[in-house]
Parts: sequence; C-alpha cells; structure tokens
Amino acid sequence: MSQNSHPTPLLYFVIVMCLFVGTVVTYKAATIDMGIWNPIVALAIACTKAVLVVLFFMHVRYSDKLTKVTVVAGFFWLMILITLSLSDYIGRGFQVAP
Amino acid sequence: MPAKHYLNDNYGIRSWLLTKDHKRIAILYLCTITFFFFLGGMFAALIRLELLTPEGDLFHSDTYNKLFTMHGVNMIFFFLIPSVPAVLGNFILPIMLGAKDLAFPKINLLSWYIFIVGAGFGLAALIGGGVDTGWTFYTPLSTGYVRTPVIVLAVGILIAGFASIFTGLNFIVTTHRMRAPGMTWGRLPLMVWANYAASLIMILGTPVIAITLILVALERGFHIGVFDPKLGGDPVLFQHMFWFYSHPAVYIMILPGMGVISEIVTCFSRKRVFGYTFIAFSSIAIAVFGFVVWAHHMFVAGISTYSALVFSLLSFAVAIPSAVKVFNWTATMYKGSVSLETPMLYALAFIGLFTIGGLTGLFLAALGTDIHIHDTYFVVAHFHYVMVGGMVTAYLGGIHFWWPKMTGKMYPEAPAKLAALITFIGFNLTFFPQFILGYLGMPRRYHAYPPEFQVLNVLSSAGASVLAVGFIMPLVYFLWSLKFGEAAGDNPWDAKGLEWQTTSPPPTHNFHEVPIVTEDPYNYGEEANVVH
Amino acid sequence: MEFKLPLFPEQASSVAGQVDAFYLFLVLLTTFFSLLIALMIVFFIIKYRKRPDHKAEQIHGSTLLEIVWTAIPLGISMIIFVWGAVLYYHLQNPPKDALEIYGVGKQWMWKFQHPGGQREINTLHVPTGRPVKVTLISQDVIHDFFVPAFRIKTDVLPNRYMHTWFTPTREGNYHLFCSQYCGTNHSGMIGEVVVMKPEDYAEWLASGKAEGSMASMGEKLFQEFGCTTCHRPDAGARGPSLLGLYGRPVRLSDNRVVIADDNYIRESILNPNAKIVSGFQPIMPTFQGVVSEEGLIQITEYIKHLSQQDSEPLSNRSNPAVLRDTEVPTIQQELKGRGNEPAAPSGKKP
Amino acid sequence: MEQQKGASTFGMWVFLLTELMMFGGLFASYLIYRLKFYAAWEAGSSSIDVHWGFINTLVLIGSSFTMAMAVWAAQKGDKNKQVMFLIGTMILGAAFLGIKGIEYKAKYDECHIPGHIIGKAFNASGGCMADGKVTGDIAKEFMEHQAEIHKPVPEAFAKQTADQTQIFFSFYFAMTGLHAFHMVIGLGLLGWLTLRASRGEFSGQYFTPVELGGLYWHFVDIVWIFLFPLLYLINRTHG
Repeated sequence: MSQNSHPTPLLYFVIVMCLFVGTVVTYKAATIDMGIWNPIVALAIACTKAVLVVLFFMHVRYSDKLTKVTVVAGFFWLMILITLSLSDYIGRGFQVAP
Repeated sequence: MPAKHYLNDNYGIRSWLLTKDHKRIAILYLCTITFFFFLGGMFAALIRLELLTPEGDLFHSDTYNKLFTMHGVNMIFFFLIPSVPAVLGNFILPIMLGAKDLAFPKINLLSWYIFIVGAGFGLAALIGGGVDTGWTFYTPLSTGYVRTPVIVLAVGILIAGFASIFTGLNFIVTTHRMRAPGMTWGRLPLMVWANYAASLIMILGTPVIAITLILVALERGFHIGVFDPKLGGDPVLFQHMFWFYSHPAVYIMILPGMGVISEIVTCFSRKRVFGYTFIAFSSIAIAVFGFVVWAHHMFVAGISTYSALVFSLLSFAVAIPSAVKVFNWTATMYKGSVSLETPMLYALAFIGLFTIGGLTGLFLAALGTDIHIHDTYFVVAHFHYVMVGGMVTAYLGGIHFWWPKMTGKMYPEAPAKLAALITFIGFNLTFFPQFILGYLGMPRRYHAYPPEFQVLNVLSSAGASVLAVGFIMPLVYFLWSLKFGEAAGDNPWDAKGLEWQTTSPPPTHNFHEVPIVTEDPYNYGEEANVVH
Repeated sequence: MEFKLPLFPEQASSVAGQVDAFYLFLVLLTTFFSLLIALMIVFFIIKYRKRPDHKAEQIHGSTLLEIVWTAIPLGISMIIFVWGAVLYYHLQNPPKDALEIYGVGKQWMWKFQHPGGQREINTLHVPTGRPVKVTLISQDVIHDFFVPAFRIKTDVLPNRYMHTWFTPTREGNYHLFCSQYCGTNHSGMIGEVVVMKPEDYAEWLASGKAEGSMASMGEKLFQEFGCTTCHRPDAGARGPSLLGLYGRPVRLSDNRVVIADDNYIRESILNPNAKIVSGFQPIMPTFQGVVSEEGLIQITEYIKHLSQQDSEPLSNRSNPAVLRDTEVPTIQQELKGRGNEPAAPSGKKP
Repeated sequence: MEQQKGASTFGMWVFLLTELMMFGGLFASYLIYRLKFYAAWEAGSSSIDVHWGFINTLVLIGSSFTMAMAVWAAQKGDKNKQVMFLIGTMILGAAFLGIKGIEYKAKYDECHIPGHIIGKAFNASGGCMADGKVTGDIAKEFMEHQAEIHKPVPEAFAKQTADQTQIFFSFYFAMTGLHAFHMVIGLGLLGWLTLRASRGEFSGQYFTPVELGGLYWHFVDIVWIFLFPLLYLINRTHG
C-alpha cells in the first residue's frame, strides 16, 4: 500500500529537525510568563509535533483511508473521555451559584 | 471412514492446547466459560437461598458480600464478556466471512491463554477467601477498607481484559481484510456487524478499565492518593473511569447477542431480514453512543446537575437504535413462514425479555425516577433482564443454532424445547418480582431485609430454582448429543450464509475451496439454492 | 410470615406523588410497548406459521416504517427526559426556608444532629409540612441516604457535603436505608425516619438532651482551636471576618468568585491553601485530622449563625471579604463564565 | 502476502488505539487533578530537574528518527544500514531509560515516591536525608521561588502545597512508569528485530515486522512528547 511513496531520508531529517526545534521552543516558551497561554502554547506545540510524527514517521500521509480513519477515531474517542469527564468537574462550579 | 474435519484432524492434548484454529480456540473458550457460568450460577443460587428469609441467617454478612461480588465478577468478566464473541464469534465469524481463519491466529490463541491467566487470578482471589467489594470496586471501600485480596482480583480482570482486546482486534482486522471475494460490506451477515461493533468497544473501552484497575491496585498497595479522599483524591473520579468502560461493556455483552438473534429470526421465518441497513447501522450507533452515556450510573453520586442533564439526554439517544432493532426483528416475521425450532424459541424469548429490559432502562435514564430506584433491586432486575433475559438467552439460542455446525451432531429437540420454556418461565419468575421490590425500596446488595419484602423475595428464589433447571438441562443434552446425537448434516436448518455451505463440522481450513459470494445475505427467497 | 404484597411504597413526602405519577406513566408505556411486541410476535407465529401451502413473501424493508419507528421512540423519550429533568431539578434545589439537619454516615450507622443540638443515631425525627434539608457527609466510605417513602436518595461522600431535601406529609415511621454498598454490615446500616406533627416535634426537641445548640457547640470549638485570633471583625485581623459570610459570594486572591457554602467552609478549614480570600495572606494551618466531621458541621453551623444573628441588611456590612449586593449581578455573570477558568495557569497562585 | 501485510499494519494501528485509550485514562485523570491542585502541580513539577526531561525528549525524538531510517533501510533492502539504525535506536532508547533511572533515583533520594511502602515514606514538606544533607524539601523550595518572584507565601501554605504534591507524583510515576514499561517492551522488540535483520530476514518485499516495530516505537515517542510539557513544564517562569 505504501511501498513506492515512502519519504526520503532528507525528509526524515527535516522532520526530526522540526521536532528538535519544537522541543526547544516548548522549553523556552515555558520560561516566559504568558498567563493562561502557557499550557495552551505547550500543548499546541506538542500536538504539532505529534502530528508530524504520525504523518511522516508513521507514514499516515502515505497510507490508505482506513489508517487515517483509525487515527482520527482514536483521537475522537480520547476526546470523548477527556471532555465528558472534565465537563462534570467544571460543571460542578455552576452549582455554587445562589 | 469419516470425512476430515477440524475435530478429527488431529488428536491429543497438544493439538488442542497449541492449536491456531479459530474453531478449536472457540471450543476451548466454550469449555472455560461454561465452567465460569456454572460457578457464577452457584453463587447466585446461594444468594437466592440466603434471601429466602429476611433475617440473613444462612451466611455471615461478609460471606454474603463475597458471594454477590464473586457472582458479579465471574458472570461479567469471565462469562458474559467472552460469551458470544469469543465462543460463537470466534467459531462462526471467519466462516461467515469466507475466510480460512482469523487475521491473527496466534494472537487468537494468545488471547485464550491470557484469559486463562486472568481467570486463574480470579480463582486465586476466590480461593484466597473471596473479595467483598462488589463487582464495581468502588473506592475508597476497595482501596482502603476491605481486607480481602482485591489486588489479585483486579489484576485478574485487568489481564482478562487484554484477552477481550485481542479478540476485538482480531475481529476488526478480519472483517476489514479477510472477506471472501464478493463479500461486500452490504453483504456482511448481521452477526458480523454486531461483533464488529462490539469489538470497537472492546478495543476502545477495555484499556480504560485496565488503567483504572492498575490505579486501584496502586492505591491499595501504596496509598498514593489518587482515589483516597483522605489524601485529596476523588472517589467520584474512579466512578467516571470505571463506568467509561463498564457501561459500554454492557454493549460488548448485548451487541453480539443481537447479532445472533438477527441470524436466527431470519432463518426460522424463512425470510430476508427487514431493514438490513438499519439493523447494521444501529449496531454501530449503539457502539458509538454507548460511550457517551456512562454517567447515568452516577446521577446520585455527586456529579454536577449539568452533567446529569447531558448524560440523561444522551442515554435516551442510545435507546433508539435498540428500539429500531426490536421493531425490525418483529417485522421480519411478518409474512414469513415461521417455525418454532429451539433456537427460534430462544430468539423470541430474547425479543420479549430484551424489550422489557430495554424499556425499564428508561426508568433509570430518566432523572426523576432514577433518584428513587437507583441502587435498588429495580436496577438488579433491569440488568438481569438485559443480561440474562437478553444475552444469556441469545447465547443459548446461538449455541443451539450452531451446535450442529460445531459438532456435526443434532441435539434432541424435545428436551431442548422444554428447557427453553423452563428457562423463560423461571427467568420471569426470578426477576419480575425484583422490579416491584426495587420500587418498594429494597436496596441491592442487602443481606438482610425488612420482613415486608419477603413474599417477593421468596417468589424470586423459587423462580431461581426453576431457572437453574433450565440452565442445567442443555448442559446434559448437549453432552449427550456428542455421543448419541444424530448426524446433523451440513445445513439442518436450510439456512443461508456461508457457514452452512461448508461441511459440518467444518474442515480445518473452513472451506474446501474459497467461496465466492454472489448474493445478498438472508436470500431466503430462492429455496432451490440450498445444497443438502 | 406475614403475607403482604404491596406494589408501591407509602407516599410520605410532597414529591412522592409526583414521582409515582411519572413512574406510572413509564409503567404504562412499558406495558404498552411490551404487549405490542409480544402480541405481534404471537400473531405472526400463528398467522404465518410454516405450512406446506404457504411460502414466505420476501420484503426488504421500508424506509418510511424505519423513520416512523425511529421518530416515535425519539419523541416519547424526549418527553420522558424533560419530565424527569424537571423533577430532578426540583429535587436538587432545596427551598431556602428549609429546616436544616446534618447527618454523618459511617460504617455502619447514621448520626444526625438537629440545629438545636439534639443528636440521634439511626433515627431521624422530622416534622410534617415543612421542607427539611439534610446535609450529609461520610466519615469513611461512600454511603447513600435513601428514604423510599420520600422517594429521595443521595450518595454520601467522604470528602464533601451532599444535600437532599423533602417535605414530609404523613406521620409515621419510615425506612431509612443505606443503598450504596459500604462493606460488611451494609444491610445493617438502616434506620428509621419518624415523621411527627410539628407540635410533637417541638416537644420531642424540647425533651432531647442537648449540650447546647449546634451553633453554640461550634462557637466553643471555634474558641478552642483559637480561630478567633485571626478571624476577627476588625480591620487589623489576619484572617477574613466570618460575619455575614455564609451563602455570600467571596472574591478570591486570583479574582475568582465563589459562594461561601458548606463545602467552601469545609475546604477552607481542612485545606486552607485551596481558596485564598482576596487581600489576605495564606497563613492558616490545616485542620485536617484535627477536627472531626461533626465538629466541622458545628463550626459551619456557627459560621452560618453569624450571618443570621442580626437583621441588618448584608449590603451594609463592613466585612470586606463579603461582596455587596450591588456587586452581585456582575458576580453572577462571572460565575456563569467561570467554567473554564480554573484551568488558567494562574488558577490558584497565592 | 500483500493482504497479510495490510492486515498486520492495520492490526498494529488498532492496537495503538487501545494503547492510546490506556494512556488516555491517565491523561484525563491528570487534567482533572491539575485543575483541583494547581499550586501543588506547579510546585511538584518545579521540583523535577527539567534538564533531564529536556534531554530525554531530544533523545527519544532522535531515536524515532533512527527508527524511521531503519524502516527506510529495510525497505531499501540494505541490511547493514538497517542493523546500524536499529542498534542506534536501541542505544538511544536505553539512554532514555538510563536517564529516567537517574531521575527516579533522585526522586527516591528526595523521598518523593508517593505512599510509604517503597523505601522511604513520602515527605515533601520537610525533605529527607541523603548523603548527609537534607534534600527534597519542596515546601522550602516553593517558598524560595515565590520570594524570588516577589510573591512570598507563608510557611503554612507552602507546607500544605508540598503535602499535596503527593498526588502530582503519583501521576508522575504512573505516567512515566507506564511509558517506561512500554519502552522496555519496545527495546525487547527492537532486539528481536535486530537479530532477524542481521540474519537478513528482511527485504524490500518483506519488512512488515520492522514497520510494525516502528509504529509502536513512534507511538511511545508521541506519548512522551505530551508527557514532557505536562509533567516538566507546568510553570518554569522562575528558577
């Protein structure tokens, strides 16, 4: 399925450099006080790095639709777990209202 | 000289224990879970015996607590979860797809060994005195208060969970990759759709209970503070994590049963299934919606009002696809040519009992009534209507349906019909009174109860003894049929589907030549097509 | 053995009738659909039974029918949802004038205390005709306060206060069950709710031996633990004054606003660093393991009492920790929008 | 063969879904407690040596690169490069675990292991003796940090916060522990792949096992990519 379209070592090298840069940026960003933005920036960079790994190192970019659907499904279910359980905790804040 | 098939292909214990044949693994699972079914059933019998009198005079309350815990754990994790998927699914799914085995035969065998190890831990916990946390393991009771081998049992369930993950993984990949030529998604038997949906839950839900049980074990072993309120942890979080798996898990249990019913109803109505697409997609819908309703187990447990409203609303959404299935099965019989062989009796019992079980679920999803009946016998009755009236009935129906295929032998029809009838009567007598008990306010897991509940409890216990007869009978006549049963023939029911086109029992590689599918499933219109 | 076969528990609270009506509606619905399916099955079995001269007629399905039997259950379930949600909302929100009783659950008994200080174990006396709010907490595992005759139930958690309320309507003795499995003697964790005429209740209260009202016991503890050293109503106090605090919004040092309810007070005693009142230093030591659950309840009751003692309108108070009435509308907006805020990194910085 | 390869790769992806949900349960719980105990999360996170975590991130990303190259080499049928990259991946993986070990040892010395069964009892608001000096007093460190940024906190507050870091460390060890467990399994897989590769079992036509090993390894890398900011970088604006 993905025989002839695998990326080249050069591309891998570019990706790994991006990942290194991403790591350094995450680290540097954490030392700057951005208030509420700190965790958002950190997670945004982490997501970007993860997407790079998934797309190129794990060849999803060159894979069939089924693999892509699988990846998206995993993300979707993880979001169900996180958002619905977290929403209960955040929702408890509403109850203190008079 | 009899024809070669998977049973006589090879003899000896090694040929069974090292087999990679999905059919033999299914038989291994069948023997294992039958043991656990009767073990769990024995606990149930003792529970019902205790509840004959209000005083709680037969067992010490600790013993009683262990009985219902071990009943729940055995039945849910070591019987219901593997029942239809690992036995009937394992046996029939690859044949239905026209494949010669599952995608990963070695992983399939590994799954059985993992199950055995997990079940071994379960038995070790039992021999080590039994656990008394309830099958729900609610913290902080399970992590800090009871003095029983909770960790052993938790590890057992965790390990057994991986058995079901591997079964699910195998089913999903097999369904995607191993279909015979011509077997398009629109031609998949509904049994495959249902097992596929259940497999989705197995692979996505089970890991969450695995990590939760690891945390429970760590909390209990090292007091790390994740669930212990004394150290700042939140016991309600445990319930979230637990039910994230355990609610979808009831769909792992019921969905494959629904698949079995779709096969049986069409066969004995001699008719195409009514609304194929809707039944198929309702399975997937149940699998997906099943993941967003878990907190309806927690309406009085201290979740926010906002969450309660959302989860209640979503819970009603998951009721719709189940209703659609029931209507479609009933409609399938319309203008059919209905005959009442044993599997059909079970299927009809399933439809009736599942309808009641499903509708009483509405009482629990509705916020106003759930407050009153939560954690009472109403829940017990509802759950057993779905799990025993639904799943066990479907499982028995499926075993009867495919027994001739699995063994090549026919079971005796008269005792089988009688057993189906006894099961139906016994079941209703056992569990219907529990609805009333629940609304009257009898809490679940009560060892002693106020005397005014006695009449209903006695009725329930009486029913349980009838039910026990109904469950033991098949064990006897199935074993009898292995030796004395008539040869079944390749297609005793005149059924459609690839599994009936191969020999009974099937050859080791299922088909003598790769089948090519050219027709829709349940194509009962053309009777001539059947080979005798 | 006495032969009794009741189908409904007694109705002894104002909501019991409403819950029963809803329940009956659901029972009728269930009966109707179960019978419908059952009768259809029986009818089809007979009408279309297998016989030599009859052949099945192949039907693929009907989209119209599918839509109908998707839409009808959906419509019905939405009715059930709304009905249930309205009832639930009613049961979740106790009226303001309710009689407040505190309860502590422990393995395996219930302890209750009335505002006047009367204590009882496994029995709860309440008057008819008046809403009663029970605030509950557990000392160990999760329990559940369940009175079938009132149709109410709530889990009793070890780390925070849970509430339930009811208005008893009929005198009598009713079961009190623990309905969350709580260990060995779970089924022995039962009690009785005694509903009395208001005058009988008053008499019962008067006959009860109490060392003093809950608030006065709380005050004693308050003195004993030296809380008064810091929590004084004067300007130089190191801790926020507790006058008029209860039930009012409080601004925290990170600008969040919370309502000073039971759980807030409990948390502030056991875990003082969690929420720091704006303008104060987080110097309070924790009282975790020092004050018993009952003591906590008494102190809470005392603090509540401080708000009720004088009839002076709260808006005229000089307690800087408590926000004024004029500020409340904006605060309510803040509370609404505050959903995501705890996630902010500056969330609980002192 | 093609069908079988497709099945194996897809099977691996399905398995990774399971893995994702397993870590997902931990991530969800982590987020909930982070909301509840933010100050303790900050204090606990700051007490971990960020440099090791940073280096480990680079090491693991590097190993993902060598792993990707190993798959590439396998596909090209270049046996020597394949073995070389696989061994490189293993070395980096082992280095990661070694560094993890150093971190765990430090936490052990500082009495930051939650509970009181393994070795010393958890103690973050007084520190504990190691090599003749007191270390791991998070309460004190926290007070010093706060003083540095001109937001001093009293001792009572710092002590409570330090006590609550136990839950943070529970998650720290649960998450990194589960991750390290996956790394150990991954190393075992890589060893087996290296052995098979050195025997020349893989070719441009058949290299599925290497590809599957790669998928697994990259997944473990992705988990770490999230663990690093979540555990090490909660607030590094001071110190």
